[in-house]
Amino acid sequence: MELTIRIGGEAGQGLQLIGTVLTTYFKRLGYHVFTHQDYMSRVRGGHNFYQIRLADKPVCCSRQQVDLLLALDSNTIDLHEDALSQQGRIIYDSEMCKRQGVGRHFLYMPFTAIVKELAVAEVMVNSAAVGAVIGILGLDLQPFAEIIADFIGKKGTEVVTTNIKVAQAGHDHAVSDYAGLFSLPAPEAGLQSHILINGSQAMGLGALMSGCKFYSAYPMTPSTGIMVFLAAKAAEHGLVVEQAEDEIAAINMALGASYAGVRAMTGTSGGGYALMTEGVSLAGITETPIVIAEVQRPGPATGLPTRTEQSDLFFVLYGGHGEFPRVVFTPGTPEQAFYLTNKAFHLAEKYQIPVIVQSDQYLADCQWTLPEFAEEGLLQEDFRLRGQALQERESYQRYGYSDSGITPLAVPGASRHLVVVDSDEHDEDGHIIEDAETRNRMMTKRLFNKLPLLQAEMTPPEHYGAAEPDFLLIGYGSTWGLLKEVVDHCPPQKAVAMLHFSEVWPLPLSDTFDYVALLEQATTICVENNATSQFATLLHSQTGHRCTHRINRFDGRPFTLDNLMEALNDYLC
Amino acid sequence: MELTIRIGGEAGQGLQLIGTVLTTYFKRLGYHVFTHQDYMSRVRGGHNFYQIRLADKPVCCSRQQVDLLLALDSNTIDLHEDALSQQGRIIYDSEMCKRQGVGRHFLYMPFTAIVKELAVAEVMVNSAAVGAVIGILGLDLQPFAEIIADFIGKKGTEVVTTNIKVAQAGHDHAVSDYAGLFSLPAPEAGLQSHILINGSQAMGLGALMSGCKFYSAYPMTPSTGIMVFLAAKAAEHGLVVEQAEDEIAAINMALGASYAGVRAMTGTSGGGYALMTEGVSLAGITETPIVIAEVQRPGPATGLPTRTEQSDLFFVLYGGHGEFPRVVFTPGTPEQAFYLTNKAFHLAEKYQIPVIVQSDQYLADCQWTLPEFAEEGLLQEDFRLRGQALQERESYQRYGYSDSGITPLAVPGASRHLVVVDSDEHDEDGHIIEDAETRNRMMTKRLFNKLPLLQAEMTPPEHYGAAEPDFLLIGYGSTWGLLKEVVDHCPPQKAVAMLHFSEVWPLPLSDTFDYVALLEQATTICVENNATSQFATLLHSQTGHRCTHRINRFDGRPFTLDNLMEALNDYLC
Amino acid sequence: MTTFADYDGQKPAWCPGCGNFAILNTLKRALVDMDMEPHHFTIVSGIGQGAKLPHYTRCNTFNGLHGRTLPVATGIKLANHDMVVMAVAGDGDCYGEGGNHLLHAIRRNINVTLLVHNNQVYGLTKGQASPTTPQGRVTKTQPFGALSSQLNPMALAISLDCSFVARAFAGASGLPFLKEMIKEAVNHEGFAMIDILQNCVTFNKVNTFHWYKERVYELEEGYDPTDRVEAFRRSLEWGERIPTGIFYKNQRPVCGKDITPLQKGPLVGHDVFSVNLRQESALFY
Amino acid sequence: MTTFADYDGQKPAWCPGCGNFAILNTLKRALVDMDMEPHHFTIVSGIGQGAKLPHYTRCNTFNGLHGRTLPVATGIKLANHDMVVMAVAGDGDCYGEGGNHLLHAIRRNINVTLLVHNNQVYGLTKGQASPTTPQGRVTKTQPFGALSSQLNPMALAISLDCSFVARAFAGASGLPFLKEMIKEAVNHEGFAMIDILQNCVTFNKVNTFHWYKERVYELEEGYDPTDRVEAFRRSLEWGERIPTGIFYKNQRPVCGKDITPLQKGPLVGHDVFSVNLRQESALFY
Ligand SMILES: Cc1ncc(C[n+]2csc(CCOP(=O)(O)OP(=O)(O)O)c2C)c(N)n1
Ligand SMILES: Cc1ncc(C[n+]2csc(CCOP(=O)(O)OP(=O)(O)O)c2C)c(N)n1
Ligand code: SF4
Ligand code: SF4
Ligand SMILES: [Mg+2]
Ligand SMILES: [Mg+2]
Repeated sequence: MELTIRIGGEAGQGLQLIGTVLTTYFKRLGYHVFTHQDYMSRVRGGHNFYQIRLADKPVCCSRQQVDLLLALDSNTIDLHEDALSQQGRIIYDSEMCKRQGVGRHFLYMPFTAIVKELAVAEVMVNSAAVGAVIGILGLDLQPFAEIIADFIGKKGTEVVTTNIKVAQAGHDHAVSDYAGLFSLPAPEAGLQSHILINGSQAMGLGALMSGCKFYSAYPMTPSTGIMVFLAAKAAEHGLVVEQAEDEIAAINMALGASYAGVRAMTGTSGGGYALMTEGVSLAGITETPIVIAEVQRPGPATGLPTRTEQSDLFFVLYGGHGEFPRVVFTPGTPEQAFYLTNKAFHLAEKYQIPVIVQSDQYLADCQWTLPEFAEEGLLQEDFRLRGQALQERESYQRYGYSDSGITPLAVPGASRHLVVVDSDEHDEDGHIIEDAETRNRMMTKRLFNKLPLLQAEMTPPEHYGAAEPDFLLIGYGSTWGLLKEVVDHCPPQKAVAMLHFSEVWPLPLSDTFDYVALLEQATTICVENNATSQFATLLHSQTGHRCTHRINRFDGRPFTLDNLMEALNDYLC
Repeated sequence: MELTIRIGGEAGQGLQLIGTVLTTYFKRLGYHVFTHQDYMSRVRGGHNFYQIRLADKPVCCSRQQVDLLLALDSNTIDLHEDALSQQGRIIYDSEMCKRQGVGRHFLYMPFTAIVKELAVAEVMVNSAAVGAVIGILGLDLQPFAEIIADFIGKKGTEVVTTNIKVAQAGHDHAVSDYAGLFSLPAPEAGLQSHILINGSQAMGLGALMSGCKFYSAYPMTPSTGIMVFLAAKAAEHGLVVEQAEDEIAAINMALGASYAGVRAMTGTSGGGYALMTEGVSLAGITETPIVIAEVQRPGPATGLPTRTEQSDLFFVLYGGHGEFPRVVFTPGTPEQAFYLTNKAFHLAEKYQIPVIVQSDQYLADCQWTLPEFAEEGLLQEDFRLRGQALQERESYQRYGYSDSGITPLAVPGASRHLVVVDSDEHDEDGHIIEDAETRNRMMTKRLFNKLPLLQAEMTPPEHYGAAEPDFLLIGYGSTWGLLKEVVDHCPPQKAVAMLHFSEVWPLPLSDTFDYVALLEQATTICVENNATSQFATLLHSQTGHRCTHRINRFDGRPFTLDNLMEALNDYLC
Repeated sequence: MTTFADYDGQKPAWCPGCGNFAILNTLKRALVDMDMEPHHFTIVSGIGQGAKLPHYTRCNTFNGLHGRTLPVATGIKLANHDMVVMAVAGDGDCYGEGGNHLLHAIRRNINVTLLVHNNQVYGLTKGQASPTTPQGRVTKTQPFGALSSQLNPMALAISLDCSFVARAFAGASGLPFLKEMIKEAVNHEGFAMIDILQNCVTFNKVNTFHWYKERVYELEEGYDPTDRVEAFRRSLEWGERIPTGIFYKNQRPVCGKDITPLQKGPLVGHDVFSVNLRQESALFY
Repeated sequence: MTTFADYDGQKPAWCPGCGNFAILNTLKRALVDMDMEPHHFTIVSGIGQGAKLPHYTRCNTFNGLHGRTLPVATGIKLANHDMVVMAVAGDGDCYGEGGNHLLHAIRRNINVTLLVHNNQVYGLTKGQASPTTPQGRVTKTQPFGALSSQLNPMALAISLDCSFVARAFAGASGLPFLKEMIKEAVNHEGFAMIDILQNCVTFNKVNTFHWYKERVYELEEGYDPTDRVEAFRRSLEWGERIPTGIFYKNQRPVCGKDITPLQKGPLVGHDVFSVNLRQESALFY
């Protein structure tokens, strides 16, 4: 059983609230949900939509067809009528849409009339609509009361009660006019220990659980969600969240905080990352730990600022001048986003390097129902040299040579030992040098010694589906859910599997899992949300494997299960 | 016949003037010369040197051993005594060096005494030294008079005459004390049509000859030479050279000027380029022509600011968010720097893209004697749409679709047609759009349509040496001269050749010259002035060829002929 | 003669009630008054709500990066000093991300008119504090209130000896005044900056249209805009009473047509391939 | 008690006669006076001649990128507000490349002392015009003379309501004065900026030691550094007479230990892994 609901309307009509309330409602009822958002770069007007897929088993990508379209304006009908499934219906209010729907698939609902009748604020049509959707699905309105209180409770109990009343009216109308149209089977019980979370929240939560104490950033869609999440936690957890004057300041502040001894992070999107690359290089030579969230949107330049793309892979691999080690993660689910953000902090401090967690608008905004995260899975180790261990040392050199390339990371001010870091090439003490020998030793320490250790830290890609696949779908980052469901939907006789990379740089070794052998034995199809198949190129340059086929989408929209299945038809034969 | 002279001393002692005067002197006499400089990031003190290799045939890299060491301080003797060739001599003044040289290889010269005797300024010891070098080589001082006037003439004739007098005294001493020590054969006549030029000057001259009208930059070693060259030409040629407040402003100013209809350029080194990448991406989506000189120095961050490295290749290939076409040139000689800067302007305007000419401190500062450049070899085509052709058009769309992806480049203000460019994704008129269809068409126009055309414009690599090589030395950028001489020095029975890439992105097609086949049939040795073999990685990812061996140097110093020959010994067997 | 309709552009994507509409219309009216044909001027803008303006009229347009309007405008003006160049930016755009360029454009005194749509908030990115947001105001990313003091653009510009410094209010009462100010700024030789107080109905619920309306007043007749210290003093007024008008002007040298390479006329008109290689190489022989 | 020798660092790579030596020695003397142990303070610097300073003394050091001293200093101070943090930058570093950070560090009023080694030229890169180079001065990259007006750091800082604004001269006569000023700046709660006029013997042949010496004088006794308009007026003096001293101070709120997350003490001392996952995930159930 599954069902796709799409809510369409203008920016400013409250789509996001409707969507989130409904999603939470379904989740609390025990349905698995997956949502995605499509919105324009404007604050009012235009056309946005919010899509909810609910099912009785886990779902992790979107469908092309819509079963229930809630149209808050006429434009929504024009744009999405074609997307209706065979049983699909459009819920609309002729007054709001200023038109009459013609055809069996139109379900008229008097949202405006309800609001007028109850003499409440016009914006409450949204609650009527939520009530109606719930009613049409034959579900109980009861849980709505608690949810709406959670979301708008701070506006006062009266607002809450009124909204409930309006929703009830919408529900009543739906039940009386369209009872039995969609009858959803009761959900499996037991999603109480599941969470409903999106990629931004998961990264923010991951940072919080990793001891992040400092987050400086400049607002930039679609990365701002992380900052908003952490800002809300700042007071309680003694976390400084500072909005910098620009991205250059953002990364340099974070590096300052990290130098001073606290775990620090910054986040941005591609254009802001461009301004940060000099700072990334600074982290490289000074060996200052830092975690950077790079949340992609379609470029170049301003591009499509509120949409999705995976086009900055090479930029984060190579952005910054000179040669230094770095790690790049590309989580595919909120769960991976959570644990990899944690691993990012861990490796950043352990190896004293910049670690980039690359996400995109799709991952940032999509909500998933997932088993709750577990504290046991977290890497929580404090690598700093401070307290007695530092005070008792006879001497300290910030860049003292060692076989691993790692010098203990002392906290300045925590002892009489000085901590000197330098963006110039330097000696073990951190002072400027120019001689060739020291340069060579420092490059060896910083780069060559650490590289093999880092590579050994990388988890191999995830192999899902046929054990000996004829067809191997390759992906990285936010396409995880999509590829997984494609595998699930392919007929078993096709022997399809997915190979998903969430730790892409350095590319993992193939000693524990010989994924290169797997690649070589299958027809490989690399699926990327970009134009130039960056991941396929990386894979080729690192493993020698050239993917058989490439499927790309770069119009700012994510793949859906159906359009990828269709695109695959050409190859799965 | 060849001879290497090294002049060593502190910053501020005037090494550069001595070096340039001597080099010019040799060139005017008819010797081929090659010079390279090694200097610290300080203005006074420390240790710098200037090395001149002169010969009776073209030379294009430096030697390890020194025949004549002019030591302006004691430190120079300590640091370079070991580098003397068997016949090598050290010219020094015990008073300046505050020590007595012990051994036959010390040639004492009383520079300080000369200056005192003639009662002239102390700094004139330098002219005494120049005179002495000329004298020791058994050469005529005469041409010096003209040269010193060229260099310091603006200080007045008296200064010039005094310097000549001092040089004469130095010359006299040398002739009387050390006559016949080095007897240079008379140079081949006919270097009058040769020029003595370094990489910075060649790029500046290339820009000037390409109609560059606007150069904005922020000072950054080793790129500043280009700006200084162009600034000196600005008044005469109506060229605006503006020092921007930072590199972000520099590239955005240049983009503004280019939009307004003039050929524009900016230049920087790696750290500044980091700040420019957002602007590079802006050039990409707005299709605004721009030429960027990226003159490398060792990174990361401030690194070794006055030294050389080839470590930003991947950064210029992939720097900037989103996907857009660009061209990257990596000239290997001042001649290539000149013609490729010209080709950069040509392609930038023809295809309306950013073109990066990547150089490094070594290429920027080394002086070569080269056959004069020819105007006939220049690409001088004006692609702008203006004047009557523009005025008579019925309409104009800045991003009108075309098969080639190229829309005529109209000059704003030159007609009633408006020129609208946008960093957001846009329609043919240049206005913001968000729909998928237009996005796809624009990506096709901008990226996919232009890519094959650009690739066809790239000149294949240069193959020099054995036609069917067993050993193929691979390089790009500033190692050209080095690799060529290595080939010349290898015994012919070894069948060694060079394959040098000066046009690296997109990598040239192999249809006219199947260099991939050449690679596959030889033992390939990729020589790079960096730590991670970026070019070998690029070559592998684009051609599938994995180089057999890699030789890297990343201590901030260039390879010399001798140390590369030595490093090669292990492989040429 | 141009008419209002000559400046009809794309349909604005702004919120109904946004102060940007008034700025757009006033700009168009000023253009009509100046009879400036659309192809005779270029508007450079950054990224933000206000920065979408050039699309909503008809003109040569360079809609560039967030924060980078002024360098682009500088490049255009230096390449073609016959072109009238305006820059349109938001308060975040111009005082935040682009702050450094503002300092140096003022110092350079390039002949460009800058219109800052100052709604005291980041509009397009949904409500974070901007440099002109009052200290202490709480937002989703400023949970303890904005930590920085509110930037005073008038005082800043005067301290840099900006050639033309003005403030306007994008409300009915202020519009005729704004229109004249725009004309004067465009005609002024040198860098002219107008900070325009503009309501944001969606994200700034404090500095609303009415909030401004109750406070703004015009600098009195007889106010002397050439007295820099007095201008500075007046620039510090902000609170119950907010002065608008031309705070300060001067006639200092402009980075423009008088500089050596531009004396032969705009660069864009120069011959392109006129340099003689042999001659330019002279110093290399 | 610390002594001068406690601050012995690497051997300076400056030119003999450079004003930087005087600044370095004066700073060391001020440190001795304050009895500040080397590990109790951090100097953040950028890239330039002056910016090499921390290597020439003994202290915690973050020698970062050209232009980016103040954000780094801000991060350090916010992470550990018990650390004394100073920033050392050149005029190019701080007013050119890093101009935007200066604006916003002043607004933020972070408790950091900024020393600007103002030699009115780009020293390390060999003599290009800096923001404080007088307009019209010819250099190799300014063939028609610097096109921009000379930046006035005092006026700029006052316009931004900077918490502590001072100018000093790195010449014998000015050094005791500079020493006291540094101590006062370090002890001042809030952002304190001292612009130090410093000769560059190699690249600035006009504003020499003697040029400065003939012109500088100390603001008179009785001068009231709390009067912002008067401070602005005095900041405009530059030419035959150049005032030095504390132009302006105020006590506005500091972005520091009083802000909510820092009330429990410096971040660096907080527990690292104390957050309860289940509790923080509450809103996701
Ligand atoms: C480099 C970069 N950083 C951040 C952004 C995101 N961004 C777009 S507009 C904006 C701020 C808008 O505020 P303002 O300039 O005041 O304009 P308004 O929308 O209020 O008119 C930001 C932060 C961006 N586009 N580019
Ligand atoms: C991003 C970047 N751009 C340019 C440079 C080159 N650079 C180093 S120091 C400097 C200017 C030095 O001038 P100033 O800050 O006044 O210091 P001074 O040497 O005069 O003390 C410049 C432009 C750099 N290191 N990084
Ligand atoms: S968000 Fe504010 S500034 Fe933006 S269009 Fe809406 S009202 Fe105007
Ligand atoms: S160049 Fe100038 S500032 Fe730099 S060390 Fe020499 S005298 Fe000092
Ligand atoms: Mg704003
Ligand atoms: Mg300076």
